[in-house]
Amino acid sequence: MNIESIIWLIPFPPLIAFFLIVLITNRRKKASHTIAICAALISWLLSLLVYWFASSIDNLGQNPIVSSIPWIPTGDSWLQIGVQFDPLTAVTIFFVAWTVLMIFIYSVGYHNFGHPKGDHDRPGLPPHGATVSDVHGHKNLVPSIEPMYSRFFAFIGLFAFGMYLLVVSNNLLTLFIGWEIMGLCSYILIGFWYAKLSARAAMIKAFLTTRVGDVFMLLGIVYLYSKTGTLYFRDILYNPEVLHELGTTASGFLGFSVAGLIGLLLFIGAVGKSAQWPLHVWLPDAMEGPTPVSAMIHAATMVSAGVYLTLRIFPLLAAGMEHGHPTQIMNIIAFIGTFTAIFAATIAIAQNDIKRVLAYSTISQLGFMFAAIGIGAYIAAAFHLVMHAFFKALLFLGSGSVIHGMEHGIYHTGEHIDPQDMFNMGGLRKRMPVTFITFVIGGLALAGFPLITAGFWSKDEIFADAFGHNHWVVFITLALAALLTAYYTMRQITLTFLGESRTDAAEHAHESVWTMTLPLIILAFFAIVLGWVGIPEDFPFIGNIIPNYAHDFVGETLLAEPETVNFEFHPLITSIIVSLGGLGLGWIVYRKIKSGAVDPAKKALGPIFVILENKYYFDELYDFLFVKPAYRVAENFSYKWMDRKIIDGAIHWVAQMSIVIGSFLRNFIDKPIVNGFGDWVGESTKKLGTVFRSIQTGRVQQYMLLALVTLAGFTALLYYLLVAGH
Amino acid sequence: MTDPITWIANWLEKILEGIGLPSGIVILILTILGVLIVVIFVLVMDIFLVWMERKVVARFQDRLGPNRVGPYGLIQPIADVIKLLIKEDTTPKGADVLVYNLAPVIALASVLVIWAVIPFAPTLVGAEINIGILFIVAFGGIGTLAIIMAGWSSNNKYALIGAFRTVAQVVSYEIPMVIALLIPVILARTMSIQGIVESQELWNIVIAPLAAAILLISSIAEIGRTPFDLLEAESEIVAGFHIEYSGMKFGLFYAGELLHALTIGALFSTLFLGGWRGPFVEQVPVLGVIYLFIKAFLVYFLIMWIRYTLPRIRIDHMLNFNWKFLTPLALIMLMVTAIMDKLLSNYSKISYAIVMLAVNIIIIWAVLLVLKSYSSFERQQVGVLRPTANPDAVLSHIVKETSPAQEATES
Amino acid sequence: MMVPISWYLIFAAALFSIGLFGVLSRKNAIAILMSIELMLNAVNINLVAFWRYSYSLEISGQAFAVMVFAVAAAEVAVGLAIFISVYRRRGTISADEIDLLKW
Amino acid sequence: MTFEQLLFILIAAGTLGAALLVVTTRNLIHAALWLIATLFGVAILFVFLNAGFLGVVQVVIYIGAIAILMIFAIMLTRQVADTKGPRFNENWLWALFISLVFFAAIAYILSLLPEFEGTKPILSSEIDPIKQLGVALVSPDSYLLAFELASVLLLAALIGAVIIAWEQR
Repeated sequence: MNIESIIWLIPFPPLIAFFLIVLITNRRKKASHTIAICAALISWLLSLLVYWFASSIDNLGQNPIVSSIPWIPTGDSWLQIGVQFDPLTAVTIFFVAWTVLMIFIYSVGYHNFGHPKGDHDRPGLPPHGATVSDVHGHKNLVPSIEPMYSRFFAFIGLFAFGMYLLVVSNNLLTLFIGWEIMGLCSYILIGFWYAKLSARAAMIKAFLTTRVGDVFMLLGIVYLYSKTGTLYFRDILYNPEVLHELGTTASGFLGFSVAGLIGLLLFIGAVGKSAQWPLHVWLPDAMEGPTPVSAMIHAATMVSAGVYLTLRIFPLLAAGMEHGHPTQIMNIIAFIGTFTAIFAATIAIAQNDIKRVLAYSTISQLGFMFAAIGIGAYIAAAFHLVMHAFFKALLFLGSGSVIHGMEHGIYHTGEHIDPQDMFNMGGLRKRMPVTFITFVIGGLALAGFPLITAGFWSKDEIFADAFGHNHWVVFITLALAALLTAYYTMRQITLTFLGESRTDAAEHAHESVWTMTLPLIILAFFAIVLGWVGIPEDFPFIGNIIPNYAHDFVGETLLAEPETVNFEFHPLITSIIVSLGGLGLGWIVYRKIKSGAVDPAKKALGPIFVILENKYYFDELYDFLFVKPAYRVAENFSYKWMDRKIIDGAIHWVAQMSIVIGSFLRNFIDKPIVNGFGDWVGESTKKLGTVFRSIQTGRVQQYMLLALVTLAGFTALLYYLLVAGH
Repeated sequence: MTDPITWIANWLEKILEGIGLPSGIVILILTILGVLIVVIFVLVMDIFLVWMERKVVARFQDRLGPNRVGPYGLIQPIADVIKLLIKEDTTPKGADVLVYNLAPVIALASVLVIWAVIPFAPTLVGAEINIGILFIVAFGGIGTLAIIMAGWSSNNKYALIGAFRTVAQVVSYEIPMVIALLIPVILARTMSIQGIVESQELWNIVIAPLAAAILLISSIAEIGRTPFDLLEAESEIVAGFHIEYSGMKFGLFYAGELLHALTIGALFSTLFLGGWRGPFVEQVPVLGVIYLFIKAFLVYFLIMWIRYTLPRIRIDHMLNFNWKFLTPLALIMLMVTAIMDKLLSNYSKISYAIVMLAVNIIIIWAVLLVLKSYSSFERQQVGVLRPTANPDAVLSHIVKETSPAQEATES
Repeated sequence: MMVPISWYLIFAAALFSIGLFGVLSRKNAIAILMSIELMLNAVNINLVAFWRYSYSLEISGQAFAVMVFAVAAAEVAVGLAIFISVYRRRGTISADEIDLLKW
Repeated sequence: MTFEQLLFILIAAGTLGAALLVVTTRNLIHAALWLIATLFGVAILFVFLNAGFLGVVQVVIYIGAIAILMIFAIMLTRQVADTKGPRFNENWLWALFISLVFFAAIAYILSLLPEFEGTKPILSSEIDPIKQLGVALVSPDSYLLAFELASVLLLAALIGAVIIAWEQR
C-alpha cells in the first residue's frame, strides 16, 4: 500500500463514522462514541504515519507527495482532484490530527457519558441534571447525559472529514468543498442546542456572516479558473511564469493586479472563516455551542483554515512583489490582521464570560497570523498557527472543564448563577488541580511567557520579522496587542483559579473525569515543548540546541525560501516585557476581587470600558446597517410589492384563464363526446350482459348438455368437411 | 377307497357319459350336484349348530338347555324349523316388498357362497380359484348388503337404525379384517386358499398370532355377535334389522348368522390353523374334512365363549376401537410381516418361525404397554367436568361416570 | 365359435350412453353419481376387453382398470360427502336446485 | 350360437336392462340395488374375459363399498330420496338425443378400429395375469408412479370427505 493511497484514506474514517452513527447506531450511545473515536484514531494514525514518512523525505517542499485523478470533465480538459502532502500540509495535519483526536475523547466526558438520563431533559436543550438518591436515600442533583449524544459525535465526525479533506486536497475546489462542509457543521453544531433561542440566532449569524466571505471566495476561485484554467496548486503557485503573468497583468479594479484581485477575493473568504474584522461578529456568539465545538471548530481547526488558505495562496499574494516591498494585497492583509489583533484584544479585556474572552483572544491571535502573512513572515505565521491551535484548544477545553466543575457545584448548591461568569469563580485551583495546571500552561503559552512556552517562540518570530522588515506600525501595534493578551490572560487565570471562591458553587466545584483531563494533559505537553522546534539558530545560549526545524521544514514550501532575519535584541526584549508586564498587571489588578465586586478596570477606564464591554457596538451597527434594511426591503419591496402584486397577480391571472379554458373544454368536449362515448360503452355492455346471462343458469347438467351438443355439432361439421367432403 | 368323494364323482361322470350326454352338460350336472351336496351338508350342519349354540349358552348361563325333544334335545332344532315354516309370514305395511323378500335370501346365500372356496380336503374343494381370499371378502360385503336391504325395506325406524349401525360397523371392520387376511397371503405367497393351507407345514397362528387375533376380533364384529352386536341390540333397538321378519324369513336370517359364525370358524382354521391338515390326511384325504370341522367348531366355541362372557360395548367405543386401534395395528403388522419375511427369506423354517414369533410377542408387549397407559389416562379423564347446559346434568353425569371407573380401578 | 370383441365394445358403448343419459337427465345428485359409475364401468369393460383380445401380453389394460377403481372410489367418497353437507345446509340434493353459481 | 355366446347375451342383456332401470327408476334405493345388479353383471363379464381378479375386485370395491356407501347416503337423505316429483329434469329429451348420438358415434368409431374384429387368443398358461398385474403395479418402469398417485388420491379423498361432511356443532 503506497503512501499516496494512505493520504487518500486519511479523511474517510470520520465520514464512515458519520454514516454509521446516523444510520445504524444512533440509538446506542456507547457504540456511537466508540465508532467516532475509533475513526478519529484511525485518521490520527494514518496522519502521523504519513507525517513521519514525509518528514523523512528531504526537500519535501519542492517535490511533495501528490496523487490526483480526473473528476469532472470541463469541456476539453478534466477537473483534477487529488491529494498532496507538502510541509504546510504536514504541520497542519499534525495539529489537526492531534486536536481532533483529543477533542473527540474530551467530548465523551463533556457530555457526561455514563451519567443517568435527565429528569426533564429533552433534545435541543443542554442537560439539566438528574436527581439520584444515594445509599442514605436523600436525593442530590448530578449531571445528566446529553440527550442527543450520538448526534453530536456524528456531526463532529462529519466536521473532521471536512477538515482533513481541506488539508490534504491539492486543489482549490476540493479545498472549497471541505471548507463548506466545515461551514455546515459549524452551523449545525453552534445550534446544536437548537431549542435555545440564542443558539438559533448565533447559528444563523455565523452562517450568514461566513457565507459573505464564502461568496467572495467562490468568486475568487472562479476568477482564478477563468484566468489560469486550473485550480491545481502545483500548476499555479509553483509556476513562476504563471505567477509572474498573473502578478503583472492588471485586473482593472482599483489598480489590483489579477493575482492581487484573486488574492483579495480569496482573502475575504479567509476573513469570513477566520472571523477577522469586519466579519468577526459571528465567532463570539458561536460560543453558544458545546465547548468541544468551540475548541475544535472555533479555535483549533476551522478558523485556522482561513489562515491555512491564506498561507496556501501566499505565492499568489506575493506575486509581483519586488525586493522586499510587499504588494498591495499584502498591505491590506497586514492592516486587517493588525487591526483585528488589537481590536479583539481590547474587547477581550472587558468580557466576563470565560469562553467569550477566549473567543476574542482567538480572533486577536488569528489577527497576529494574518499580520505576519501580510508582512511576508510566512514561516512565523505557519508556526504561530500550529502553536496557537494547540494552546487555544487546550484553553478552551480547560474552560469547558472549569464550566463543568462549576455546573457540578451549582448542581450541588442549587444556586442560580451563570457557570461561565468568571466573577462567580475563584479559588478553583484547590478544587480542580489538573485543570488549573494545564490551564495555566495554556494561558502562559497564550501570553507568550518567555523561553519555555510555545507561544513565546512563535510570537517572538513574528516580532522579529516585523522588526527585521521595518514594519514599525505593525510591530508596535502587535506589541500592544501582546501586552493586552498577557493582561487578559492573567485576568482570566486570576479570576478563575486564584484567590478565594466567590460563590458556594465555586466552593463545591469538582475535578472532571479522566476523559476530559487526559486531553488537557496531552495538549499541555505540546503547548510547552512544541515551541522549541522554532528557536532561531542564533538565539543566545540555547539557540543551537535544537535545529530550527520549523524554519527549515516549513520554509521550503515556498519557491523562494525567505531569508531568516538576523537576530536582534529589541524584539526579544519587547516580547518579554509585554508578556511579563501584561501578566503582572493582570495579577495586580485582579488578585483580590471580592464576590459581587465590579470590575476594577471599569472605574479606571470609565466609558471606554462600556464601549469595550459592548464590543464597540458592532452588532448594533450591523443590525442598523444590514439587518434592519434587509428586513425593510423584504417586507415592503419583496413581499408587498413584488410577491403580492406582481407574482401573485400573474399567477391569479393564469389561474383565471385556465379556469375559463377548462370550463369550455368540459362543457363542449368532455361532457358530450368523451363521457357520452364512455356511457354508451357501459350501457351496451350492460345490455349484452342482460342478454347473455340467461345462459348461465348455475345448473351443471345444462352446462354439460350445452357443451356436448356443441361438441357433437362441431364434430359432425368437421366430419362433413374433412371426410364426407371428398 | 381313500378318497370316496372323488371316486363317486368319477363314477357318476362315467355313468352320465355312458348315457351319452355332451361333456358340457355333464360338467354342469356334476357342478350343480356338488353345489347341492355342499349346501345341504352345510345347512344340516347349521341345524346342528342351533342345538349346540343353545346347549352351550345354557351351560354358560348355568342352565340345562333343550333336553326334552329327543336325546339331549337333539331334535329340538328340527322342531324349531317346523315351527318357523308353519308360522304366518307377515309383510309390514309400506314395506318395499321386493327388497323385503330378497334380503333374507341374499343373507343366507352370501354365507353359503363362501363355502364354495373353502377346501375341505387335499382333493376336495368346491371351486379352486386363485383369489379365494378376495372372493371371501367380496361376499362378506354382500352379506352386509342383505342386512341393509332388510333394514331399509321393512319401513321400521328400529330396523333402519340397525341398518345404519350395520353399515357403520361392518364397513369399518372390513378394513382390519382384509389387512389381517393379507398376512397369510404374504406368508403363503398366494391368494388361493388351498395354496395357503398347503403352505403351512407350521400353522400360521404360530408365525402370526397377532394377525390371527385381529382376524378373529374383526370377524366377530363382521358377524355382529356380542360384544359387537350393536346391529341387533335387543335392549336398544328391539331386534335391529330383522325386527319385522317372521317365520322362515327370520329363520333364514337366524340360520345365516349361525352359519356365518361357523364359516368364520372354518375360515380362521383354514388360514391360521392349517385347515384340513392333520395326521394321515395325505393317505386318507377324507380325514381332512373331519379335521377341518373339529378346528372350525373349536373356533366357533371360542366365539360363543366370547359372546356369552363379554357385555356389549358402546357404539363410539366400537368405532374408536376399530379406527384408532385395530386398523393401525393391522397395518403395522402387515408392514412388519412383509419386511421380516423379506429379511428372513433365506433362513431355515425353524429360525424363520422363531423370529416371527419373537417379533409378534414384542409387538404384543408394546401394544399392551400403550393400552395400559391409555386406560389410566382415560380413568383420569372420567369425572372431569365437561361443558353442558345445566349443572344438575353435570353432577348426575359425574356420578354415572365415576362409578364404573371406580370399579375398574378396584378390579 | 366364441364371443367376438365387438360384442363387448358395443355393450360398453351402450352402458356408457345409458350412464351419460342418466348424468344429463336425472334430478337427484346421487342418481347422477350412480350414472357416472356406470360410465366408468363401461370404460373398464373396454379396457379389459382390449387387454384380453389384442394386448394380452402386457398388462396395461388391467392396470388401468385398477386405477379406474381407485379413482371411482375416491370420487364417490368425496361426492357423497359433498352431497351430504349440501343436504345439511340447503335441505335438497336436487341437481337443478343447487344453482348458487349464477348471476 | 354356442353356449358361451348364449350366456354372454343373457348376461349382457340383463346388465343393460339393470343399467336402464338404474337411470330410470324413481325410487333411489331400487336404483341403487339395480346399480348393484349392473355392477355384478359387469363383474361376471370380467370373469368371462379371464380377469377374475378384476371381477372380484369389482365386487369388493363397487358392491362392497361404493354401492353400500351410496345406499347409506340415500338413507341419510331419504326425505328427498323418494319424492314423488319428476325423476328427470326438463331437458331430458335433449339428454336422450345426445346419448343416442354418442352411442352411435362411439360404435362407429370403434368399428373403424383394426382390433374391432379380433378374436380371443389363447392365454399362455405360463404367464399368470395376477402376478403380472402385481409386478406391473409396483415396478418402477411400468406403473409404480401411477399406483402411488392413486394411493395418495385415495388418502386425500378420505381426508377431504371427512372434512367436507364434518358437522360443526
